[in-house]
Amino acid sequence: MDTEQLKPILEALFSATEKPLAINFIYDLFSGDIDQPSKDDIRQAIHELVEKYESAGLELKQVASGFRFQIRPDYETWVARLWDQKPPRYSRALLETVALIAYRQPITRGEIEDIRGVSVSTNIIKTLQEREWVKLLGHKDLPGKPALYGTTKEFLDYFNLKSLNELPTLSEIKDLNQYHPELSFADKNLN
Amino acid sequence: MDTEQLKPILEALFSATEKPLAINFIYDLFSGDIDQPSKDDIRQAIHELVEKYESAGLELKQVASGFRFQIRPDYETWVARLWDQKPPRYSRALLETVALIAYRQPITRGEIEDIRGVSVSTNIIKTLQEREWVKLLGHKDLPGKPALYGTTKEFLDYFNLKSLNELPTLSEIKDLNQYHPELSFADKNLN
Amino acid sequence: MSNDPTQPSLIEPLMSSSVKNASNQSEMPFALVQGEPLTMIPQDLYIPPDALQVFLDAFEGPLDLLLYLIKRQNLDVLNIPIAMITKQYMEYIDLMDTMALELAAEYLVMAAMLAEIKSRMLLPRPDECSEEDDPRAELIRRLQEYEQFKKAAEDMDALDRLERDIFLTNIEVPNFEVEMPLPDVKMNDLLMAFRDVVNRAEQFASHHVQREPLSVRERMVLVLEKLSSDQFTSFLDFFDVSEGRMGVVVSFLAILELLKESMIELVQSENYAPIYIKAI
Repeated sequence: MDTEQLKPILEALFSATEKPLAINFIYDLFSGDIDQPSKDDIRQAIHELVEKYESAGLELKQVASGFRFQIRPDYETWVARLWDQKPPRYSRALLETVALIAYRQPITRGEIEDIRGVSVSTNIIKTLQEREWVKLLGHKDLPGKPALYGTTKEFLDYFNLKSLNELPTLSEIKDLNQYHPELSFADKNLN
Repeated sequence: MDTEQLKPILEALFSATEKPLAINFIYDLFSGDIDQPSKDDIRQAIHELVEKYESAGLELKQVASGFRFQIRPDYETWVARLWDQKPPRYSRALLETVALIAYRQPITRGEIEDIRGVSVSTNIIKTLQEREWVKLLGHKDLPGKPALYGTTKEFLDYFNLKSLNELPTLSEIKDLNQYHPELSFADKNLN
Repeated sequence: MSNDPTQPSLIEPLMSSSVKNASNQSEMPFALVQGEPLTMIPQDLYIPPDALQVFLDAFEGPLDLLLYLIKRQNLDVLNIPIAMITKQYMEYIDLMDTMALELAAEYLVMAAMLAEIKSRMLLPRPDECSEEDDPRAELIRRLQEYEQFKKAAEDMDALDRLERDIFLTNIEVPNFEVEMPLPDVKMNDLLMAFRDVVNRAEQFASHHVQREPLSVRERMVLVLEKLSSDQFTSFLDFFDVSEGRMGVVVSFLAILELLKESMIELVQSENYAPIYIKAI
């Protein structure tokens, strides 16, 4: 099967499901066929499709678990008019928790609490696990064997990312050495 | 707005919903916009899109109530394989939600959220309504007049029950062991 | 308590020093007070007492409150005038205490930590002190680390994401011979899901899932189904004598329960007149 035959089949597959499809998964779909395409053929066809949709209202996008058709964010305004429901909003507590898990995984709940300075509610962890953004990675060898959490591919898929590397880089912590004790100790506000 | 600007917006709209969109409906979506396209512009853009997708795996097709994207039937074989490979499953959240609706109906979404301790996504309710397991019963006299949900006859039929009374009581469920062949308790394939 | 703006400010002494820094505050997220958006935390104005809880809720904890106080003064985290910040922090804590707001223990721990740092800074220091000796170092480290992740959470919130910026395609699958299968659910899975959710709810106390017999629940649903919201249905229509005494009792309990839960309205024009039921 050549790329030209493969492309419409892939378009049909991507249109039929919301789940991202990985190259390996697509390859397996053709297994047993006499004219089974190679993984390279599939890769090439996908590459051409990505280009084909470059100026369309939908795009073929690579996220963590594979490729999927999605509506280009530029057209979100019009699409939103089709529905009256508001998108879900996430609390700062939830976002800070998931940010810590994403950047510091594997991390325990206690470590999250240390950095945030407040306790993390069970509901937040549960919501994150239910959304399949966060999973249990194991347990830390400490008294009480605290659970270690990490983010999932679904988390990356949700935020339209291919890998954790695509997360915005953490803002730099200013080096404590930049700080001159003699200046700050001149602080006369002690009263 | 010219046809070239209109086309990707229409692609986005048609990809976002399975419902056929009529020209008048699309025209109304733009009402209030400074550069609202005319119905003829919309018709022209749709015409060009139909041509654009002529050899693709999906087609822009006119049906009785308007136009919609649909998968081209030629690719049925492959799409069917997709479903064989990925049998769909319901999430834990959905099962808990439908169980609560069954046992506590009439119940509001807020009450389900209170008991579950996490928010219930609109998609879950939508999926349950589309499956015809859950229906809207009315509204509660509270601010916002929240919707009251209950299960349907189809729900009872699916689970082979004559009435809700045939559902085991909570204390019976709690006493149940792992093994209970007639209720297929050996089955652990979810969760 | 009233929201009268002419009432003297409770926290004016605390706030007045920072009026000039108002512009520096604009990007800080805030909250909703009774549905009305408060785009920024009041700087020099009176905070209505019933907004104080919201004010406190706007912070993700003591580190967040401290960062806010520092930013509001346009200060560098690296160079906190500890005495001033401690004083402001303690004023907030006192105020919240006076208002009898439930104050998380973390806020009090922070207050103790600030007091300790302040007391240590009051002690004479040796001439050549290394930065490790600065009692503020640990606090600064924690503030910086928290600020870093606070920013990371904001950045993450700004990413394009599903349901808000990106929508997945939903394309019709025409009448293929092979229909998309619907997920199969076993009765057991449903029962276990119910058991688990009830067990969990009980662990967190306060909610117990009531146990009216399902026959009453089912009858409640039937009553609702029979009602249409713009019409009145006679009370008597809900009783079927052929169901016997039990059936009548179940109907009666269902109607009482619906009434208690504000799911229906009962109407009677005068004593002994017919009773009607109406949907909400």
